[in-house]
Amino acid sequence: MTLVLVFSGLLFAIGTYGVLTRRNAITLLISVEILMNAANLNFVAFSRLWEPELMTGQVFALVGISIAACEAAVGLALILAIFRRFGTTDVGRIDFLRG
Amino acid sequence: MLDSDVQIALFAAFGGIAVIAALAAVLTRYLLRSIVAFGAFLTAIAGQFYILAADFVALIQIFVYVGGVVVLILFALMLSAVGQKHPLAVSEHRGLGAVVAYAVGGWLVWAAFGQDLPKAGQVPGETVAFLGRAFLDQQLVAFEVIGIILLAAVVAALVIVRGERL
Amino acid sequence: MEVNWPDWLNFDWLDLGWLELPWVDTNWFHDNWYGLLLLGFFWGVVVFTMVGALTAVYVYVERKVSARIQGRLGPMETGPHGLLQTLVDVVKLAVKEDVRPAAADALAFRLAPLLVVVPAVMAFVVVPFGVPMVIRDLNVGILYFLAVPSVTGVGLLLAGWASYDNYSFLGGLRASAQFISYEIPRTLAVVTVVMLSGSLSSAGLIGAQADTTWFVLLLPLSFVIYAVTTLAEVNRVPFDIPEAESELVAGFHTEYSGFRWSLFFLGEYASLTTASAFAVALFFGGGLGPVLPPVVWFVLKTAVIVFFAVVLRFTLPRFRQDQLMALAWKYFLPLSLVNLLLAGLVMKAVF
Amino acid sequence: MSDALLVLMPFTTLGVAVVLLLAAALHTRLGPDYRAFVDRWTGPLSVFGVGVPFLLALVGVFSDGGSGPRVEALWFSVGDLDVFFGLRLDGLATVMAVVVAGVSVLVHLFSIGYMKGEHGYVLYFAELSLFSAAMLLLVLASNFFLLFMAWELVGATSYLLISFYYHRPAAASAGKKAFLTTRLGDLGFLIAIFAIFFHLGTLRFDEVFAAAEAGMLGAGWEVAVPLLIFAGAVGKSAQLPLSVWLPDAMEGPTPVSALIHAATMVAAGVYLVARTFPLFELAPAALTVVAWVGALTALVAATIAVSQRDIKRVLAYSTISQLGFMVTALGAGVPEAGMFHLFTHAWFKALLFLGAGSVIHASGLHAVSIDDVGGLVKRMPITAWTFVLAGLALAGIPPFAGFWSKEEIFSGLLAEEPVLLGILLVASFLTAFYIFRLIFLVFFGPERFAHGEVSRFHESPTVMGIPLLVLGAMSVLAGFAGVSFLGFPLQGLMDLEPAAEEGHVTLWLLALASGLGVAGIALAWWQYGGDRPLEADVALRRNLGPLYQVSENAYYLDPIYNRTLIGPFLSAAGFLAFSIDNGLIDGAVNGLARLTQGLGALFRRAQTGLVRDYVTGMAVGSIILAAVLWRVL
Repeated sequence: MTLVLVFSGLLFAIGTYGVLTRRNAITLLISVEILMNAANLNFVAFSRLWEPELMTGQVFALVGISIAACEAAVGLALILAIFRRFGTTDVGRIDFLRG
Repeated sequence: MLDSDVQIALFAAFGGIAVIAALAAVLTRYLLRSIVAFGAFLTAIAGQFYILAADFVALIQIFVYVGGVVVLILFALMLSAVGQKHPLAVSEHRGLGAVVAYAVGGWLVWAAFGQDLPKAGQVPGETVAFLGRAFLDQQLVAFEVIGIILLAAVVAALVIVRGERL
Repeated sequence: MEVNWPDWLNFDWLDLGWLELPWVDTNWFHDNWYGLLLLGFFWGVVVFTMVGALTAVYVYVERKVSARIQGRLGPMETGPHGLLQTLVDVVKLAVKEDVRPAAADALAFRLAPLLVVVPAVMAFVVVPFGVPMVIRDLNVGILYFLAVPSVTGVGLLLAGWASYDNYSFLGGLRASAQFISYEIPRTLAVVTVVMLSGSLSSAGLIGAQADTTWFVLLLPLSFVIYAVTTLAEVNRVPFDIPEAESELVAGFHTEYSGFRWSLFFLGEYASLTTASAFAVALFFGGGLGPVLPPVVWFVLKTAVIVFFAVVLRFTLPRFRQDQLMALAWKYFLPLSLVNLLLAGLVMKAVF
Repeated sequence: MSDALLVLMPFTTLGVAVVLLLAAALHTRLGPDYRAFVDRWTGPLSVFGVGVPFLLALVGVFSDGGSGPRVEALWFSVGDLDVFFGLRLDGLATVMAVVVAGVSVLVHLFSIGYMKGEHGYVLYFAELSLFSAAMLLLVLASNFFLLFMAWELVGATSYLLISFYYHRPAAASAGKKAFLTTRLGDLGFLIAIFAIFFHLGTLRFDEVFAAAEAGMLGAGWEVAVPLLIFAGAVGKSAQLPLSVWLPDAMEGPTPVSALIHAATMVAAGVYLVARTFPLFELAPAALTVVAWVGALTALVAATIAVSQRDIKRVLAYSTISQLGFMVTALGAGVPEAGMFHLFTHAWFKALLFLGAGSVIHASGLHAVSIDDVGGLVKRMPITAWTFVLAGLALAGIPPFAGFWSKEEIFSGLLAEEPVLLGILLVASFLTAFYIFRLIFLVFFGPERFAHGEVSRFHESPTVMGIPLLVLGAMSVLAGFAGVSFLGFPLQGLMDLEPAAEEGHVTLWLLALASGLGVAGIALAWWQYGGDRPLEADVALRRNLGPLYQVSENAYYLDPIYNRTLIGPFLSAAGFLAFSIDNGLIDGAVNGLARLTQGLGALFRRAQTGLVRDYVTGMAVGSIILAAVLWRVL
């Protein structure tokens, strides 16, 4: 069980690193997806560990996947809109909501 | 749970692939490679799901994620013309990101070892049947919510991209 | 190393007992893990050769039939009535220089054909030739059949993008768009069948049809939807815009040549075969037949369906891209939803 | 005289004052015909306003005497202090009422002529009536609170009237100076009132006097209270330390000087001491202080008056000197002598001022000095001869009023303080000298007018003439009112203890006093009698040298005050204003503003607009939160 947790922890760390350092919006999105998957992994693992019959974990994983899909869809739509509007997908340069 | 060595070995293999693929996806300077690596990562995760006795989820993962999201991302890549030719700019203050990532990773991994978890229970043969049953009585809300969210997302995506020309 | 298998992850399906090979101690394979690996490899080879053989046959048949339709003879020189034609093609392709455009992205270019072929071939695992004769009877077999091929979408796109030229790029875009759009109605059609069969496993499917009649009689509309959408998925004739010679040269595999091109070709035919095989399993009771052993029945039925696919290729004109997409989203999607409703009623009536 | 009438006295004048104030306010608003109506009736109305109390005062004089009518009503009560609006018309109040009302009537009458055509004519009469009302209120008040209120009102109106010509900076600053200097004195008076209330719990005169006699005040306060009250008197009556304001107060219109700075307001201080005399009697030390202050003031003022050039300033210093006489009388324990001198002095000093006013009016200048005019007796006979009458009275020549009242003081002093008597005798000699110096320079000798045609000098109109004549008569007759051996009611009227021994008068003292008077006149005639009087002044300056210098510059009191008091005070105020107020307070406030702005700027930087930074923030935040929770759970 700890193996699973270790893996999900590592993936989560990688995902965080990706989110924090990547300048390109699409890679940012990918990193977020990695985070989601790390979480799903935990869900499934714990579902397997406790009351396998209840499948709560797996339901959560499925919900997670669908939400990730939605998020990807809307995210990419946004990225396209931003690209069309500002001509760049570089997160570092999109700071028009600056204080 | 991961009781038999084979399973552990297999799970570890898939885990390794997943980690490597994720690292590749995050670190590579070429966007296309990053997406391909991401695809590999997803399939590896699907494999792990399969080993954790969640075959339906694994297949759904492949069906939705690899078949859908990765294609979507590729579409976005092509439409945004950030081609594979010129490498991507890398954020300047990577140090901070790294530090935070290490902190998060370190803490999670440390937490992983601290637990004394009970033995895993027996897995029912027909996971799909149980899943179906779970979805329609105890987790009905989740089922409905997924529907609504998916609908909202589709509409949102359409509106954002096509805006006036709807 | 004592291996205590968890009950659900058993490898008995690898059991070669039915081969009754005397000199082989089948248990050895199960005892240690490298044995298992070997078994896995063995089945991989078996499937791949089978697919290769079938593809060769279908290519030959297609050439012959299309020629006959167009009033010509088709390949005759290579062996009696051109029987060796496919073999010759294969040799040509294997020998032909495998060109790669300089600007193309090396990784993606090489990966694309694999992504198209492998899923198609993997789908074979769950095809139920005979009730016991299925390579791996997953209890999520049908979902497997739907999920794995969906990866080809990525392959198509990648091929288009990686070859770095406009024709292939557009071809790739169209192909994957079409692939994705038709996936939804197809899945819903299969869902209706699953509703009737009660379980996701392909073997169970056969059993269910044994009890009741062939599902095609119960769900004719589903079969129609399934047939059309599968043709679209496989980019066969009415829907082969992606590699429409007239406009896009060769669609997403314009830049490929030689062995990689053949992989695409192989992938296309493999998915066609798998799809039609599954059509048989889903709707025509796969393997159920009065006299002949199930396997023979299964092959005959698949052959008939493939024959239809081939015939269609040279009869119907090609769809325009917007018609094609409109068809998928505006007609097939609502149709399949209605079909779900009908299936519900049928289920109520039959059981 | 019933109580109702008593109440009527101050309130008629007050009513008139209010009406006139309103008229003044609306003056510019309304049409020309309304304005003509108002101008025509302002004078008579104000005279009526003052006339009524004068008549009532006369009635009071000839009524039962002794303790007259008394009105008392609870005004308001704060905590355990019940303040009453009390009026009382006893002997002392009657005398003062007669003086105040009488002089007011005559001055109001004179002003009609004097102020004709002046800008702010109605406002002038309004303020004058207000002053008279306040003075009456002060005189009639039967408790310290009302007294002090009237006292302040009088101070305020005097300020208004002094700076009537406000467009001239000198007048404005003179007003302020007068107000502030008297304010200083009033401070002492106020402290005294607080002490009285604190110790005795009541403010009504008779209760206070009874309690004081019973020794309720306590040793220290018994001396301090009278002295503090006297401080108020010193401020108001321009005694020595605080006498600097009166000469500058001459900036106001002359009738104002006549009424306020000759007869009434300056006399208020003397009246106050007289009214609260029982308190003074408890503290002999206080009395000696009063006496000495009075004597010194009399002497110093007299010496200064000798060298002054402006006619009104001469009269101002003469007033200060005469007040010194009254205060000395009070200090010597003969308050009725002081009051009698106040009574007579009011009339002839008012006449002197009005005479000067008539000269100024005729000359058309704002202020006339002895170099400007000369030999006016032929052109302005009434003014001249009434002026001479008043001069004789002031000098203390036997048949005139001044002689009798000064005689009373001298005889009183003879018994109590012979030293002071000497000082006062010298002062009275100087008085005679400087007044007749003025008369000879202005009225007799060759006709002179430095600023133009002498022929323009003509006698004042009758409305100004009548008051002069009346005052002239009073200068002569006022003396007889108080002569003890004639048994006139005035003496008895004042329910103060009579002089030491009844009816006994030392003849040699009478002779000496009048002799000094005549000597003074003779010296003045000898100096300034000829036809070139101005050279006399030059000669005097030459041989007196530094003495003359000191006298001319009024003992340099003003510069001394400026350097010792005003200078340090202003610098202290400056320090407070700039370093403390600006530096500290503004500094703190602005500092706070800058601090918030700085913080704002600091946090603004956190809003980089970059998604990445926000995500980092979230990540770090969640880690910290998790760590905390981990540790907590």
